[in-house]
Amino acid sequence: MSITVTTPVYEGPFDLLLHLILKEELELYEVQLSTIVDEFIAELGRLGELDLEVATEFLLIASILVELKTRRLLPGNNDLDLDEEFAAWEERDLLLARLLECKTFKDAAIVLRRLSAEACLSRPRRAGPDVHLLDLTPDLLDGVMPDDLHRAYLRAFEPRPVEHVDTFHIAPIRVSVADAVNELVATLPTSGPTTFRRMTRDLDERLEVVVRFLAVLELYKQGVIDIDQVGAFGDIHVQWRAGADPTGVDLVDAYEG
Amino acid sequence: MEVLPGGGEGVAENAAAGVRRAVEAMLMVALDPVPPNLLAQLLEVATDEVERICSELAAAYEEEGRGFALVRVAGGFRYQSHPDQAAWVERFVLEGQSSRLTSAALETLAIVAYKQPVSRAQVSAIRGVDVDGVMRTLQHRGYIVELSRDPGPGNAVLFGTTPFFLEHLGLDSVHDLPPLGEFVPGAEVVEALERGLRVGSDLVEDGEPIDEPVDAEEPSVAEVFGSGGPVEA
Amino acid sequence: MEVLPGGGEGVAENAAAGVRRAVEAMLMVALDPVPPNLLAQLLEVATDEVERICSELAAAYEEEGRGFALVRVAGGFRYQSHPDQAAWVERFVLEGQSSRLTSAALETLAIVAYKQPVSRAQVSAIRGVDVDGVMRTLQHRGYIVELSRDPGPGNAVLFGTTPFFLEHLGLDSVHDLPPLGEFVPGAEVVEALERGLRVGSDLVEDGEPIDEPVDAEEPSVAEVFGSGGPVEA
Repeated sequence: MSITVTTPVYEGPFDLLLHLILKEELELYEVQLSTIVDEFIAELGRLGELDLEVATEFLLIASILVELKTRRLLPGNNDLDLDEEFAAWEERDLLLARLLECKTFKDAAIVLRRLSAEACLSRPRRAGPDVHLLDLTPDLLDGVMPDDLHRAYLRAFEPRPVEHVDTFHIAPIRVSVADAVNELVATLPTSGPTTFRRMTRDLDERLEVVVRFLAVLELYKQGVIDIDQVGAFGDIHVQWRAGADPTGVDLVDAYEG
Repeated sequence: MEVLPGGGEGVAENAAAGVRRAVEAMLMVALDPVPPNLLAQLLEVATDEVERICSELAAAYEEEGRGFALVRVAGGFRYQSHPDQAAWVERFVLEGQSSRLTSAALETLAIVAYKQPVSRAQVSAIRGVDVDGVMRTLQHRGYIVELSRDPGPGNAVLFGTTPFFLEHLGLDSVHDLPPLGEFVPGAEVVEALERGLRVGSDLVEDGEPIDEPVDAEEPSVAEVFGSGGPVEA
Repeated sequence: MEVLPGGGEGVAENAAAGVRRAVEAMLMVALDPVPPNLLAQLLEVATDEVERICSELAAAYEEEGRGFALVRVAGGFRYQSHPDQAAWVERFVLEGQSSRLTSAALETLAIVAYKQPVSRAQVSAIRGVDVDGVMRTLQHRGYIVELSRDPGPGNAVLFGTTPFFLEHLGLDSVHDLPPLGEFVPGAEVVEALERGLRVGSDLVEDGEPIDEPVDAEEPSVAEVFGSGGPVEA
């Protein structure tokens, strides 16, 4: 199955998940992680100059999918007990309910857009009373104090804060693929051959492992490291490719906007 | 005003025509949609009468093929250009056209419209993203306002839509919005979502859970990178 | 448009009706009297033709006993309330909606007062909405005037407040307005202002950012007012 992430901007993770599941008929367990990751990285590449918000959202969504998908793939998941499985289902149902609600309003918004488009065909008359009639009316500044003006000015300049990504549903840790790439570029060329297990030994959070994995993937794609695995479920050996220039690595700026 | 000889009927007719003219005059100088009860109060006639007159006027303009229309919107009556003259009006106005709302703004607006009074956090929870910026913009543009404060803990500000929002959509009141029930996703969408979000244990096939390699603490490259690993759809 | 059988005459009639409707639509949404040659240019007909259509419309409205009139004033055509409805319109204006300064108008006025000389586009950029109508009202009211023209390309009209305005607020000069103190507008507002003033060559693309470190040293709005945002009037 191939996922094509072509829509330019998704309005948040729910939006993209809805798109992937409903339009692309994504089934998390049937799609290859590489496909998801490739598409997201490709999309990030296309975004290129875009801002942090968009790039971060994509990273976030990738991590959601990766997180869901890797429940059974990552270390420590094999002893998933009943409680944890229940928790997983509960989480799933919660996400499902929220996706449904999100979809409901998304469809409602489409109708609003149509109504708005129809209404925009007409323009209201806003000319108001003739000038001589305006003179009849009481002075509009009656009762207005300089302080009112001051307050109105401040109100007009009230900052419109930038939207930022709500990370309510992921672990409250801040990790980025860009950071992980940087870290690997700084250590791998001199550390000699290592394994993914060793690289993630000190990491507690699953998400951190995921992000580290994405970073390895990124470096592999750029051809600066070699990856080797002796047999299924064996150690993944990671090694800086001889002669590869650490300074030539694209530090995935796109992740940082 | 022309005075017809012969008493009663003519006078009543003239009185009606007088009210009609006054309505036309007042609506022509109005800045915003005029509520019928304001007109009724000024003219000292029943609100029903004003509503009837306005409907008749609207019908007459339409029948005469006028380039403008009288419509009921945001709880009042207003003159506007006829929708089928949009192309000309656009050429004429050129700039300052009401800028189109982004889908983010529209979805946020839809939630506020249907759920009002609603807090920012509630809207944010539904959309799955932070809506602070969008809400501020909508407020700034006059589509939504702070209605009140939640009496519960936290005293969250509750938002609702404005008459300007109704004007923007050409609606008379929020009750004219299509019922939300119409948008609840159908069974096939629910199923698709359920399928898409299957949790691990669904994978159990032939009775054997796939957790056999207890010693395998790392994912296999093949499995994750996909060179022939997991099921291909 | 309805197409009549039998060719020439019917088509011409329909074309004429089309122009008439377009004229009605454009005049209905215009804020100021519209010069006939502007209409002629947009409609691609002769100015004489526009004048003829407008005269016919005016006559028709009069004959139908409409409460409004199409008049020629200040070099253009505009709809206004019929002179014989003046009493009703006065009542409406006095008791109705136009006798208060909306918060939108107050904000616009405040921006002009503190930022003068300032162009309409700049005010609009700051408020995030079209301010044409409001600026016009403020101008009509004598609170603001055209001060000069921007020497840059586009020659935008620059506005400022009037002595009448100062008098009403009991101020000697604009310098007596409450000081803004440490107030520093947010980055997007600064940007909007810059955009409003931008001359072609200023367009910096992929170039260095415009001295952001300086901004960074100044207090943010949030710092000055607390995260709750400015005080509501």
